[in-house]
Amino acid sequence: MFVQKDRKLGVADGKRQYDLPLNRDEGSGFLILLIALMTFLAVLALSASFVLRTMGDRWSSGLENKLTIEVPAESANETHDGIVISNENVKSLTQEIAEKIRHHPAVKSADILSDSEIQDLISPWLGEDVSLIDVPMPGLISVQLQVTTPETLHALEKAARDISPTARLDTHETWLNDLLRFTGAMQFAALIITLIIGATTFTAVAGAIRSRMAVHKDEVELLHLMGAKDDYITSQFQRHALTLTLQGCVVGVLGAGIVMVLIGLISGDTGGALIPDFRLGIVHMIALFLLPVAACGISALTARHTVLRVLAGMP
Amino acid sequence: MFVQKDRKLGVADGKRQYDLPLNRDEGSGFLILLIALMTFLAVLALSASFVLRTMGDRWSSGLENKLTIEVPAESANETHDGIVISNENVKSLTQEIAEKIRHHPAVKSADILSDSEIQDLISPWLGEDVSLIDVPMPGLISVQLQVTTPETLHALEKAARDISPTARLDTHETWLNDLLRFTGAMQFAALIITLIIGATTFTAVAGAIRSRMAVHKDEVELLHLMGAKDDYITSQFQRHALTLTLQGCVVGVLGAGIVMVLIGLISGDTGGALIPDFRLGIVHMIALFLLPVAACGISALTARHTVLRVLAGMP
Amino acid sequence: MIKFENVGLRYGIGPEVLSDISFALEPGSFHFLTGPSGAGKTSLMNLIYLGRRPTRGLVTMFGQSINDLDRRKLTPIRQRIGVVFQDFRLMNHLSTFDNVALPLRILGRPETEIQNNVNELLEWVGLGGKTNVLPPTMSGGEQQRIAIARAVIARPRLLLADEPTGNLDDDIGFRLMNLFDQLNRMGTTIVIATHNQAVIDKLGHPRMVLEGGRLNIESTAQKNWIQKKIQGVF
Amino acid sequence: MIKFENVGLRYGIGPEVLSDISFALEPGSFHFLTGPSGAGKTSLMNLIYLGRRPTRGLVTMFGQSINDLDRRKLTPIRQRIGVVFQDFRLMNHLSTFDNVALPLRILGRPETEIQNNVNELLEWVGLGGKTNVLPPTMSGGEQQRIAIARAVIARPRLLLADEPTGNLDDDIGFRLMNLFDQLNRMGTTIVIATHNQAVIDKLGHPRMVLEGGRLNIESTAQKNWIQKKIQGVF
Ligand SMILES: Nc1ncnc2c1ncn2[C@@H]1O[C@H](COP(=O)(O)OP(=O)(O)OP(=O)(O)O)[C@@H](O)[C@H]1O
Ligand SMILES: Nc1ncnc2c1ncn2[C@@H]1O[C@H](COP(=O)(O)OP(=O)(O)OP(=O)(O)O)[C@@H](O)[C@H]1O
Ligand SMILES: [Mg+2]
Ligand SMILES: [Mg+2]
Repeated sequence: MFVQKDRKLGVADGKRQYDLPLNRDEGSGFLILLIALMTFLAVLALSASFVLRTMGDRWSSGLENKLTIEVPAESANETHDGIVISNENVKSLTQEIAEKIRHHPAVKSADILSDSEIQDLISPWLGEDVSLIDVPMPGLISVQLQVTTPETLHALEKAARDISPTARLDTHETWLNDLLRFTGAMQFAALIITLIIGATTFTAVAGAIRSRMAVHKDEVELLHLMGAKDDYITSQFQRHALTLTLQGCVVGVLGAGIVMVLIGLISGDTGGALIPDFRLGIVHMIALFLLPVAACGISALTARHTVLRVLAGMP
Repeated sequence: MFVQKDRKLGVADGKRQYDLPLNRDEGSGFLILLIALMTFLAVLALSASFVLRTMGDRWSSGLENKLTIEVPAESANETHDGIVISNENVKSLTQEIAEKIRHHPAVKSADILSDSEIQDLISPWLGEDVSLIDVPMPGLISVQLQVTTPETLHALEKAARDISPTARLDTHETWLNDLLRFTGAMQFAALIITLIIGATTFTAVAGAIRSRMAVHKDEVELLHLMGAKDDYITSQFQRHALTLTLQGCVVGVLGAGIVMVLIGLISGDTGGALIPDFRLGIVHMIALFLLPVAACGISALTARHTVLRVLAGMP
Repeated sequence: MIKFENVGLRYGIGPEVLSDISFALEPGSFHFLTGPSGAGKTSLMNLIYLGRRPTRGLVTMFGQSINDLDRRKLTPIRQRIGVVFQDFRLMNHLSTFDNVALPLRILGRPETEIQNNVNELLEWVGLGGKTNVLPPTMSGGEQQRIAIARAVIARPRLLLADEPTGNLDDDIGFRLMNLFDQLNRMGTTIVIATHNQAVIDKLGHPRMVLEGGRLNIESTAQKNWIQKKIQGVF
Repeated sequence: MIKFENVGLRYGIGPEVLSDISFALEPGSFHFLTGPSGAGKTSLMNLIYLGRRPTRGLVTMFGQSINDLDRRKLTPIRQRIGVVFQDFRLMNHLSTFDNVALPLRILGRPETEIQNNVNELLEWVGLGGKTNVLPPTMSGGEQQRIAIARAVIARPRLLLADEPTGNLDDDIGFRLMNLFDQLNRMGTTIVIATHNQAVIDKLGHPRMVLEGGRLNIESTAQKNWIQKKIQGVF
């Protein structure tokens, strides 16, 4: 898979790398492949998680910060069927809620809809010809917010309910909540997958080093018996693990980059505000680049630790 | 990781399994882990791809098949700024389009909106007080379709443009197109990932068997020189590969099942029609269960083939 | 039984390690194979037990010319040959018992027969108390005895032993040579490569001497004079 | 220089392989270690080259008691010992040259010095034409000679050789024994485990005999009578 450098000893050029045939082990290419795949998936999963978060943020904030408070013409207070409240009563309750809400810091404006406006809204359901005076009319307040946050929504709902217990908030966007929930679940899954991948890579490297230690136990023991210092042996394994991980990471990151560009090409020209491009912020970029660096560091340390522990067991 | 059965020979109970120490190789647990992870990811990716397809289908078909055709009051034909067309002209063009469209097989109904209906739609932008006669009014046709397909939309658009070149289709659902495009990209990514995973597993098993062959080359050669038939040797590797893959697959499928249930719990009670549950059809279930079966079959065959090829190289 | 005609062997692109080797082994014969270190003794054995095909020349085994025999047809021939390798080649993960039982298992013999034969033989070579021990925890001489037991357990029609007493003291060494002699009397053809002059002298079988890639067979008569002289000393 | 006092060794929960071993090796001495197969020769060597710690007893090496010495402190002691293992333990992926050069590299010697010394020694043991060959493609005797060359290349103060001539013909065997003798005259303490009676008789150094886990040292005087008798024969 990779060009194997000639590590043959006996050439007096000081380039001696290994006394142990680590780089000739059959499993090396395989481990590189595994690390590449893990890095590939981790980068994709992490990116997906970032993109999902950005998407969720934009969806919940970027859409028009509008909502409607409805004060129904029925009060559910006393009986099951509810008591019809007089139109005047509804109007005064509505007025009261609007007054109260206007002072909330997140509220830009809160306008009570006039009867004709309400009729416009209702006519599709009731028909043009029904006279407004004949039916119990709900009160409607059109609210414009600075930003939509769950806290604001809760505060507004509570304020409205304090005055009219049957008051309802309508964000026009229940489907958005569904979507946000879905995005959240996906984000969670992506993070879990990243973690699992990280743990697996760690285990894989530790396992590979341990297995190489086992395969070359006789040779390591021989070096030890000849008076080689622990460092002399450890550094060979360490360098080996580092090389493998580095190769794997480079391949993995490159692969992930290509796939991300591909996905970007396929979905990128949507142009809509709803789906953000697969463009990541600088912070995310740094996080993604720290991934391989961390992987290399961890695997070098893992190798060192594993080998030292085996050496400590030798007399 | 797994309880290792006692394969010790010399017990005359006919349970002899291996002459080669395959099951004691350090790499076994590691390979099982890898296969488990691959299966886990493959099942998740495949499920995600199924769910995304279902979601996309439901989104594009399940929403109300409504659209509006707008015949603007300006014609962009002659000059840059456009010429204002008289209201009567607009009305006749609109009438013409509606007539033509009604005969399209996918169209259920096509109603021309009355002036007052248009005023209801426009009033939020222009204000209640503006007299309709003062402004140039566009013609609007509300169309109800049997099903929304890109072909139908194109056909309708063409029909409208033939009559009024500036006519515009408004599906109310441009964001949905964005979403569908996004889902398509995700689905594509999921399939690519599944394929990559499959290829990796195949490579991994082949690599592992080849590496075991290399590690045990002397022992295999010894058996061969003692007069062991090729089958005697091959079957040991084959059984070994099968066992490993089976263990890995069981762990992977179980893991994936747990994660899917978890995701279901987190996102499942959305109840909305927009996001379908993470429930899969029977066909998908079968596809998902064929995955490990195929994996086992492939790895047994890979092992057999790999070993036979090495044996053929012996005199 | 075994006939080599103008056989030559080279490894890769190296020089010919063996050239123009011609000899025939009669059934029931017993030969020592000697020659300086690196002369090609192990290489010649390799050719006889079909571990390698010769680079040139004709090889006939048990009446079959193996030069253009199919791979699969070699298997039954191999099953009739027992080999003691110079470096033992024991299976390190199998117990002494299982190592020795291996040839019988490959032949598909019933487990009760295996049990009896193996235990008896292990007792005979002085490893009766070590049936369940793994080779890496045994001394050099003990490992060599396992290798010898494994080679003879299936009563091969041809036995090749490469330096089988290099790690053994004279007592146990002669004891094993007697085992070979006994097998030989029961009809097994035997070739033993060894540097051990004492053993060669004592048994007095004809010697095949490898030198510079060529093979000479010295008759027994030639050796008898020296042998007598030595025996007269003690 | 090396002193064992009431040393005992057992492997795992097995019986004591060595019990109450007490001896002292003077600097510049030369001993043969003999005993039947499985007597514990390799095990005793293992204790001397610090491949194992004894189960009981006191071991003093180069004036230091190693019983409660820190692991790291053993490294310089090990660097002063050369070992020829019974099973060679060559690095199969390294060329003959690199195998022999290994002890010098561990000591961090300059590459030019390594180049000269190794080539000279390889010439001497008859492997001059095989410097770039890998051990698995060499004959048993050639491998043994690499093992011997590796053990002596760094001029150790103590040399242990376990059956170093088991795969060698008498010519090259005596030649290597002469090498050991030469080293001994330059001050190296030597212990050689061997079954080869001819070698022991010819060199006539005192024998340490292991039998039933106990050690007896036979003086040279005792052997002289037999030796003279044999020499008189030829
Ligand atoms: N696999 C191989 N590839 C290349 N050369 C080889 C191989 N095996 C042996 N040789 C070379 O062939 C020659 C003969 O080797 P062989 O092992 O047959 O000698 P031998 O007579 O058995 O010696 P010894 O008594 O030392 O065991 C040697 O020079 C050796 O280096
Ligand atoms: N690692 C080990 N674990 C358990 N037992 C061992 C181990 N090494 C050696 N023994 C046992 O200790 C005893 C002495 O073995 P050792 O190798 O020291 O004998 P030796 O004198 O060198 O014999 P030989 O001449 O055959 O090489 C033997 O019975 C052997 O089975
Ligand atoms: Mg040989
Ligand atoms: Mg020994």
